Amino acid sequence: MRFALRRLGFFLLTLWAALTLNFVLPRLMPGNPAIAMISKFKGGVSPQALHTLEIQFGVFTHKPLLSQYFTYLGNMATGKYGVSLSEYPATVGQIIKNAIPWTLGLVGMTTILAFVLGTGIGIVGAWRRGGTLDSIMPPVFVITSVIPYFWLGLVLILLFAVKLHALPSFGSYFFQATPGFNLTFIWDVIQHAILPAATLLITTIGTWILTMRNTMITTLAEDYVRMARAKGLPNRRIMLDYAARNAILPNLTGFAMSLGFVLGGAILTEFVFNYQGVGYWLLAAVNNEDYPLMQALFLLITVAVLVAILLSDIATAVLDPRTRDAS
Amino acid sequence: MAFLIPSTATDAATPLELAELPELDQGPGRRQSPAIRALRRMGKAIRSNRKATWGAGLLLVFFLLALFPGLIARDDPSAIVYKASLGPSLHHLLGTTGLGQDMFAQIIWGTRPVLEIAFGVGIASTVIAMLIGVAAAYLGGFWDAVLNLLTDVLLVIPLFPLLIVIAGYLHNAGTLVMILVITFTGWSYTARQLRSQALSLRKRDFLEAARVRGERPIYIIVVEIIPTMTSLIVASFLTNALYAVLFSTSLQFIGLGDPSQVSWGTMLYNAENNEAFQTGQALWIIAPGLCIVALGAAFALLNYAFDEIGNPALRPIKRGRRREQAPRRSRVRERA
Amino acid sequence: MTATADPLLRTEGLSKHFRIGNTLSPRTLHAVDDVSFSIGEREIVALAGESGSGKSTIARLLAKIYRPTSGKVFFEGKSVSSMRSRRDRLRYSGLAPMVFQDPFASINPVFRVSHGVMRGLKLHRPELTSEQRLDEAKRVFEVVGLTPAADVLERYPHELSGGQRQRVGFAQALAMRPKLIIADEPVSMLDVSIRIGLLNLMAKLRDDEDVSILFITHDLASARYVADRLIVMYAGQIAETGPMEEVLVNPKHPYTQLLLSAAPDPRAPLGVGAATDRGEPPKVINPTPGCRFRWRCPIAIDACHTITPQLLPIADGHEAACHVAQSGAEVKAFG
Amino acid sequence: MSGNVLEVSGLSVEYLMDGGSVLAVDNVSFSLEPGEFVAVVGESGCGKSTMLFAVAQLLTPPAEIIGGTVMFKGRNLVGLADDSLTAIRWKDLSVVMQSAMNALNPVKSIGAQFKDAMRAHGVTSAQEIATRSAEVLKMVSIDPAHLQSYPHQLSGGMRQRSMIAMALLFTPDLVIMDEPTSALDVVAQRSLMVQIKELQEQFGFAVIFVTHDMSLVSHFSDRLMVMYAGQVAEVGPTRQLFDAPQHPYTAGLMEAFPSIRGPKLPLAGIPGSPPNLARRAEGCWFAPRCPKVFDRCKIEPPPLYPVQGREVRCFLHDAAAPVLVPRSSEEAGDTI
Repeated sequence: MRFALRRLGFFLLTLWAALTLNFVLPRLMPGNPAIAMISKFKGGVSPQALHTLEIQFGVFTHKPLLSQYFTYLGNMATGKYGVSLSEYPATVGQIIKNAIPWTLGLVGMTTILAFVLGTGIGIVGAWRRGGTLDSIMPPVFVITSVIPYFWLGLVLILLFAVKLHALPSFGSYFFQATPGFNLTFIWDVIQHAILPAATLLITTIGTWILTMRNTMITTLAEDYVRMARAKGLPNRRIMLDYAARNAILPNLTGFAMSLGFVLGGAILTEFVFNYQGVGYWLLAAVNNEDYPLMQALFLLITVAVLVAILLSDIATAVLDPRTRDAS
Repeated sequence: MAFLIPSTATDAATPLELAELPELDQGPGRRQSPAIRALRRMGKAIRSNRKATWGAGLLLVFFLLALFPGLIARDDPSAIVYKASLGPSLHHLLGTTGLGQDMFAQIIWGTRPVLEIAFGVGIASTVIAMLIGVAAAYLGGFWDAVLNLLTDVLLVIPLFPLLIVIAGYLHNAGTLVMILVITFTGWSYTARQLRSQALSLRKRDFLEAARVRGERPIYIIVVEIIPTMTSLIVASFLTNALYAVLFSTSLQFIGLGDPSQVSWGTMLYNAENNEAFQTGQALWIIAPGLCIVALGAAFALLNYAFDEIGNPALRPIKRGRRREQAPRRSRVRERA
Repeated sequence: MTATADPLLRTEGLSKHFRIGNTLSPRTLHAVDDVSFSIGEREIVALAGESGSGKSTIARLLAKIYRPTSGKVFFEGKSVSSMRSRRDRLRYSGLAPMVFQDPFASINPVFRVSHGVMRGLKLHRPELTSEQRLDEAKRVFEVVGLTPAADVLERYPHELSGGQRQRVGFAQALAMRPKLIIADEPVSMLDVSIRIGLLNLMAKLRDDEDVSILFITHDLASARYVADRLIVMYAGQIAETGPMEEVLVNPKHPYTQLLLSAAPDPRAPLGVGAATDRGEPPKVINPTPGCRFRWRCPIAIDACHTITPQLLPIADGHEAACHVAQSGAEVKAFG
Repeated sequence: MSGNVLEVSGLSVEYLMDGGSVLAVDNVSFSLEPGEFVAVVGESGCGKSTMLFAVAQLLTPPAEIIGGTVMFKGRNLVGLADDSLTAIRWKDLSVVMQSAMNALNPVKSIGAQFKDAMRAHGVTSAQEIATRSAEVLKMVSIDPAHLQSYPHQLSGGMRQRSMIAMALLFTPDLVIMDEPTSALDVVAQRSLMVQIKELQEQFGFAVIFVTHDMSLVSHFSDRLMVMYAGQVAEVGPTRQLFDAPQHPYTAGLMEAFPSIRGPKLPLAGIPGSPPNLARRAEGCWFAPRCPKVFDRCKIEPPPLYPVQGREVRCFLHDAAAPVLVPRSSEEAGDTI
């Protein structure tokens, strides 16, 4: 209980820090960039929306900084993220709502797949210590884990789209297709997802494999694993119930913590493939100087990471009686 | 751009059997200062570990390229003086860009800014991480709580999106701005590691012994604690440098870098904008990308190798080394 | 007692409580509670007890690593906690240095073993020139049996065995010209074949160098071998104290009897079945009055559950904190 | 003897290290009768634990059996296929380790770990498992309610006792114990020893008990095996060894225990430190520390000589050679 309260406090604090960064950053930058933005969009946006923006970014207003800050926090808390400037009159909320399913589908599924698959390969590799898999794993996956996402995306496009014409490389579905719940459309979506998913999978899986392999090797040297062998337990049980179950505990937290990195990669991948998810819109907003959209997306990503950490906390508590007792 | 998490860096486990054995020959180093001894050990370790040798070799090559680019590539990398989109030839080892610059010259000259950022971020982040991590661990109590909370919050806020946001406000980030921004956002991960090692050191009796002896806190931190953390400090540098290479090139690629600067990331940005694939200019994308991978691999291999050196259990096992000598070999080695 | 007759070190109602738990449910761990004892000149006093009995906390209180929750420590009649200036504190830490338990953790692995001795000399005897410091370092290394001293000084900790490292610990202490060495379980992590050597060294330091030693140990046999007096601790309090042989031959506190009956002794006749006590020393959290040994004590009377026994003299110099013993009845709980 | 439950002969174990190999167990032979209690004593690094794990076929790389046989109830365990070994493990031969904190799986309850062991050997009925689990816990005087407890919820003594309970799930013929009491305080240590002895008398299993503390087993073991530098230094009936040690090392160990009763004698201990096994010895491993060393000890490694129902690795007992020492060998036992 106490543990849960402390975690909640931490989440609120982090969220507040992210919000405050959003508020402070544009005001800190040399020659407040919001001024340029607002003058750029002056003609195309309703005066009312413009006024909200002025408060949000602290330009053309004589309110003291602190009251600007509280107005801003209030707006954020009540879901008033403002309008998107580049996609006007669409609101920021609408754009996000359209983008989330695509990112959740592509990035969420791929990330979980990479974690599960990578962890599994790591377990087996460490278990078969000295085998072929174990000996080729480290150098290969050290290198795959430093390949820039966007570059791998480009190379896959070159191979499978430009050279082989095997797969589409643009968008989340064929632009003339009508979205709907039918086989043709679903097949289309899957085809479009293959290359970006492969990009994310290849670049992230190495980390999970190596991390799991290394903790697993450390765990395999533990007395309780030796004890399990002495008890004559079946190998599968020793590997999963005694070694892997203990080895995975530190990695669960590691997984949630590094989700920020993974999402960074997802942004680039969506950008390269023009896959219209959260990351794509974030970069579009940055390039169009659409700061309200950019800020809201940054917040969204922060919340996503926090939720992931929360889930990993719960998973750890389920798997580890010691954390349960500590709370 | 996924990250290698050195899971065992902080507490290297020694298998039971090893702990029971007396240490093997420790080699020379009796009459040297701790720093030289540490360097010698590191040199020896690099030579003995194949991953480390590769990493160090690659890094050395890039280092030389960055120091003396003019000796290798005589062309001015940004001068638009050639016909656009030439294929590789003796004159243009990698051909020319779609704008008419010599690609080989761009690759060679592009090494320097990446390395500057890598080393700048690596050193600056490590120094910050060391100060904050060790201070938190040594001071304990209130200050530890505050510094630790700061570290954790920064750790959880997604770094790359934050970088994009900051760079988006800044426009055209040059080398120095890149170093500052990446350092500001990125020191927290290694600070956490350094703190946890310093915390485990704090419980070690030799620090208590120094305190009982009457040493001042600053002496204890600088002379007694920091030298014992050398390997983690090196690991921290490597992690931060790697992260700087990947993040700075990514920012440049999406157009948030300084477009007038010749670097691998801006090459990729230009290539993408000029639809290099469609115009048959695959090299324009492949060459700088491979360089990023190679430089990143250099840091990552070194980092992984140091992890292996610190924790012998992770090292590759050479199978069947004794097969011919010991016919009555036990089957225990082949568990699984 | 006049000021001149002050013992070397004296504690008065020394207590150390640690706050555990949190603001919602604050709890206090009583590691050391109301402990008073003294150490004379040229005397080895053994402080014995099981893990968690508070004996290491006392060492850290005396070495000023912890600050006492209440109570005082007097060194040569002067209160240690009132030493505020750096000079006074340095002086005290030189007169009462500490030797740690773990020989593998108590020397910084990065430096040669001369580092600690030389730093100690530089801090505590600044009048020496660097050659004199080296000569002094050689001298103390010779005294503790690390020969050839010039060679051993140049080595790194990993090149020495556990026993040798522990001797380095004593050399570091000795270099400061101490009057009292606080030795926290100095032999418990050493191999048996080496322990005796260190015990003999401690006796030698007392006899030849006029140093007193507070010898903290869980092993009564080692305590008996070198110590002049014995203090037995249980759950943060002194259970019994007195001259070594007197306490061992004639233990008055049930806990001392339990410890004695449990100590393995190959030369004793077979005693299987004697110590069938299955209890374990408690963690003292928010204690209520009463004897802390009462739950394990087979002879506990009603008073033991309500009144904390005071440490009172039973015989000459022999004190025990036990209601039964103090009532004059014969205590025969274990063994 | 064919009635022996265990016969170890010529067992050798090597560690493969970077700098070469270390012979941690060197040609060790001994046997155990049913119900016998054999104690193995030695200092840290003498190979006693490694020997124990070699007998139980539990070594992991870099340790490896390079020779010898371990005949358990007439079958050689060395090189035995995994499934045959699995059938023997725990049912006939169980293990108790040094630190129960590390040897019990921290994420499973005590009961679940008991269940795993029983199910692995074909006991599937939940009723039977529950009954037997409660039964063995009661045998070591722990409330069966603790089957639901996790290891960290138990005290050190209770953890250690529940490990012993687990070892007795099937009433094996041999229980191998690696310093099961060394993490405990004297009182708990004593009560655990008494309990082990009681259970052994009740169920008649044989015990190999490894410890660094000779005095601990003096009243409990039938035979004592003293190891030094991976070799057997002396082996024989416990009482005889204590009363009249024949090997200078055994005699030195006796000299190293101060007594809690009787006259206070000045003791000498053994000078020097245990050897580094990585540096091969020419002659006898103990020669550098031996008070009775003579020329032959430095050149030739001594074999085991039979001496009055014991075996002693010392040239002093070479009946064929003239005794070259200044003092007679009987003097070794004088001080007792």
